[in-house]
Amino acid sequence: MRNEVRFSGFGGQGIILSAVILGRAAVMYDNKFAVQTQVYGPEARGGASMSQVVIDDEQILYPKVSVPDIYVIMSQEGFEKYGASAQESAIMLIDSTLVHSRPKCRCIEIPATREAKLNLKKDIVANIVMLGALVAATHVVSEESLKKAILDSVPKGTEELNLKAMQLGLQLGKQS
Amino acid sequence: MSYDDWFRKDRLPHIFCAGCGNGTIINCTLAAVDQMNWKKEDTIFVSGIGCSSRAPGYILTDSLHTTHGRAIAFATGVKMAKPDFNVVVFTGDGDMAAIGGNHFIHACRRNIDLTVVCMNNQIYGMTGGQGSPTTPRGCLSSTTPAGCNEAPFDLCDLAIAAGANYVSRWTSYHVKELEKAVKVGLETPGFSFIEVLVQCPTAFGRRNKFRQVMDHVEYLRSHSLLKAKRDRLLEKNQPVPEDMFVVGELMKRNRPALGVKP
Amino acid sequence: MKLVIDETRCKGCNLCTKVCPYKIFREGRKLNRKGIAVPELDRPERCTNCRLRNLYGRQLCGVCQLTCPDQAITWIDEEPYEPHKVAIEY
Amino acid sequence: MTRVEFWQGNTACAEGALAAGCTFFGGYPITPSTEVAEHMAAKLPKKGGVFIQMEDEIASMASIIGASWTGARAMTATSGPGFSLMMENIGFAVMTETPCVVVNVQRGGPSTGQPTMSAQGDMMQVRFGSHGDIAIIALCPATVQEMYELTIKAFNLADKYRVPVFLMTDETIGHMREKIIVPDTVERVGRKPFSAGSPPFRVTDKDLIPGFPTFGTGQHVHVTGLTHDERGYPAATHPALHEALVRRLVDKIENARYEMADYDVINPDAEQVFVAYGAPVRTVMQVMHDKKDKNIGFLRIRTVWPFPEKALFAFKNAKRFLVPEMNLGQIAREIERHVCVPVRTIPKLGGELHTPKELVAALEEKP
Repeated sequence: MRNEVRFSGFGGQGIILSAVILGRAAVMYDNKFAVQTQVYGPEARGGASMSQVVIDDEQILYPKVSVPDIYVIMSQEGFEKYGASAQESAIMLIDSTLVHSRPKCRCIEIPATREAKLNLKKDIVANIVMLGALVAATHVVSEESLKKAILDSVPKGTEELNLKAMQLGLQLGKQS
Repeated sequence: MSYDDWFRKDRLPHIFCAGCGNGTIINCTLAAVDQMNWKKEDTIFVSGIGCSSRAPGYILTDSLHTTHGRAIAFATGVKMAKPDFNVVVFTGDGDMAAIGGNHFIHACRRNIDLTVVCMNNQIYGMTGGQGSPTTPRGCLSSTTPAGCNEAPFDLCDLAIAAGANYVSRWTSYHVKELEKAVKVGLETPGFSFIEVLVQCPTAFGRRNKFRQVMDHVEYLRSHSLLKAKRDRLLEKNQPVPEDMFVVGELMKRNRPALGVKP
Repeated sequence: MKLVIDETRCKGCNLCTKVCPYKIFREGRKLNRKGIAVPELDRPERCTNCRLRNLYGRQLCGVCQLTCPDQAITWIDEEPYEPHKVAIEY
Repeated sequence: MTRVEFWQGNTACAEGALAAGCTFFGGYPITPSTEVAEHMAAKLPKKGGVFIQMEDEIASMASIIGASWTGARAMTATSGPGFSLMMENIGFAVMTETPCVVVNVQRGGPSTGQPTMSAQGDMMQVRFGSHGDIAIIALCPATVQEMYELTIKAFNLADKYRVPVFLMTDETIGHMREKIIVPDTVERVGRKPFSAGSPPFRVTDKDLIPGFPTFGTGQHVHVTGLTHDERGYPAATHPALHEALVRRLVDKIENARYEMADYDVINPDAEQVFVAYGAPVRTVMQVMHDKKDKNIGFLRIRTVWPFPEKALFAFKNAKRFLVPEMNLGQIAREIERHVCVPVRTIPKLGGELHTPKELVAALEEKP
C-alpha cells in the first residue's frame, strides 16, 4: 500500500527532519520502502517549508508525491500553500495552536506547540509531538520504528526530551 | 651534481627568443633546487600557459604544463594530495596576475607550501606583446598602442597582503641574489613567492626603447632599489625615486601553512 | 677547468659579454652553421673559476653560466690539469 | 553483510566515492550538489584523504587533475554554472589522459536558472562542452542505490580508460532520500601499470590506453595540454601527430562503447518504446508498472556517453521511440541519428519530474 505524506510548516520547526524520521522509520525498521523529498531554496527558509514522504510495501517507482493522503500542517502559511488543496479522502493533522483554517477532509487537531510548551517546556519538539500523533492516528509506521528513528536522528543529549514528546504525541493522537 | 643535471638535455635549446631572460631564471631556480638535495622523483614543476610556463618542459622531473592561469590551482591539488612532494610553480605575469589572479591570492591566503617563481616580463610575450596587469603606465604594447593608461599590479605587495610566508623580488640581472632568494623560498614552509623582472626583447623591449637586450638588462640593474636602501631613505624621510622598483627580501614570516611535509 | 660555449645551444644574445666581471667574452664575428655569431673567448685564463675552482673546491663566480639564458656555458675539466700562469689586468 | 540505509542521493554519491577509495576531493559549494562536498568534508579526512574547498570550480577541476597525477582517486562535484567553468580543464584532463570523476547534479539553466530545481540540460555540454574533439564517459543514475553504485563505477572507468568520468545526475535524485542497500565490499579496477623506461604516452595495447606513470615514481613524465608526442613533449604544429593523438583519445572511448554499455531492455518486442536515463526513468517505470502492457518497451540507459546505440536495435518492432527528458530533447537527437522510426521527444522544463500522466498522454496520442 502506498502512502503519501506531506509535512508543511515554517522554517525552523523541523519539518524536513520530521519527514526524514518518518522515512527512516519505514525503511530501516519497518522493512518498507520510502522516498523523502523536499522543497529547497530561499523561499523554503523564511516562508512555508514543505517535505514529503512516500511509503510503500513495494519498491517505489515514481518518487514524487502526486496526491497526498496524509497531511501534517504546522503553520497557517503552510496550510494555505500546501494543505488547502487536500482531497476529501485525505487525513490532515493540524497543529491547532498555529493554524486557524480547517480543511474539507478529515482533520485531527493536535495542539502540539502548546502542549510541548506546557508539558515539556520546549516548543522546539512540537514536530516530534506531531509525528507521534501522526503514527497514532494513521499507523503509517509502527510506534517502535518511530521511536528508533527518532533516536537515530535527534541531537545527542535530547533523546529523552524527544521520546517524551513522541509519547505526548501518541497520546494526543489516540485521544482524537 | 650540478644544476645542469636537472635539464632535459634532449629538449635543449629551448624555444625562448635570443636574449630572453627566462632561461636565466630557470638556471637560478634549478641552481637553488640543486642545493636543496631534493630527489628528482620527489620534485614536481607546475606551470600554466605562456613563455614562462614552457620552463617545466625543459626540466627532468615530473612536470605539469597546464591551462592558462591555473598552474597554482593544479599545484594545490598535487601538493595537498602528496605533501611529500616539493612543488615549484613557474608562472608569468599575465598567467598569474590576470587570468590566474584569484588562484594566486587564495594560494597566498591558504599559505600552501608551494614556491612560485613569477617571470614578470610586463607583457604577454607568447601571444605577441599585449598589455598585461604589470605593464607600467605609459608603456607601449600591441593592445596599448597609445601607452598603457592603467595602473600596474605590485605582485609582491599583493602576495604579502594576501598572506604569503616568503616574498622577494629580483631581476634577471641579479642572478646570484635570485638563486639565494629562490633557495630561501624553497626552504620556507608555506607559500613562497619570488617575482623576477625579466627582459623580453621581442615583445616588450622592441616597443619600449630597449632595442638591445643589454639596454633592458641595464635598465633593470640601474632601476632596482635595494630594500635596505629604500628603508634607509624612508627612515631619513628622503624621497624614494618613483621610477625605481624595490628588490630584495620583502617578507619572511612564519604563519601557519598548509600542505607542509609531515 | 676550462670554460666552453655550446654552439648548438647558444642563440647569440651576447649577455655573457656584458655580465662577466673579467670580460672574457667578446661578441662573435663569424656566423656558425645556424647563422649565429657565437661569442668568442678572450683570454679565458683570466676567469677565476677556470683557474681556482679546483683549488677551492667550489664554484667561484659562475655569473655567466647562471645568466646564459640558453644553458650554453659550462666548465669542463681539463685532462691533465695544468695550472696556467696569468697576468691579471685591472 | 550488507546494510540498509536511508540516504539522500548526494550522500550516497559521497559514500560511494569513499567506498571506491577516493582520497582527494576538491570542490566549491553550489546548489544542488553541495551535500556531496559537505559529506566528503566530514568523512574524507577521517579516512586519511584530503578535502579542500577551492576558490572556484576552475580551481576545483584543476586541483583534482593535479591530485590524480600523484596517484590519488580524485573527485569534484558541481552543478550547471560550475560545470560550465570546468570545461577548459575537462579538456585538459582528456588531452592528458587524467583519470578523475566529476559529479554534476544538474539544475535548471541556462545561467543561474533554477538552483533548487531539477533538469537534465547538461547532457550535450558534458559530451561536447570542452573545445576540440573529445570523448568522455557519462553515467546517469536513476535511484539513490545507483548513485552509490555508479559513483564507484565512475572511478573504475576513469582509472581504466584514463579519462574524466561524469556522474550526470539531477536535483531530483541528488536531493531525494531513499532506501539503499550498502554492500560491504566493492569492486575496484585500478590504473594500467606503467612499464618503466618506455615513453609515457606510447601505446602498444589494442585498447589504446597507455599505462599510468604516477608522479613520484621516477618516470620524469612531462604532462602538457599541448599536442604532444609519445614522450609527452609538445609537438603542436605537427598535423599528422595531432590527428593521430586526437583520434586515439576519441577511439579509446568510442571503441569500448559496448564494453562499458550499461542498459536494461524491457519488452523488446514492443512497438512503442520509451528511452530514458536519470530521474525520468522513475516515471517511465511507474507507467510500465501501471499499464502492464507488453507493447510498451523501455530502454533504460545508465551509460549515456558513449551512447550505446546498439541497444536501440534490440527493439526490432519499434514503431516509435518516446524520450522523456528534463530538457528540450538532447539525447533524443542522438537517438534520431541511429533509428529510422519517429522519435517523440517528451521535453520537460521548469524543474519538476515528468508525471506518469504526461507520459501516458504521449503514449496514447494518435501519430
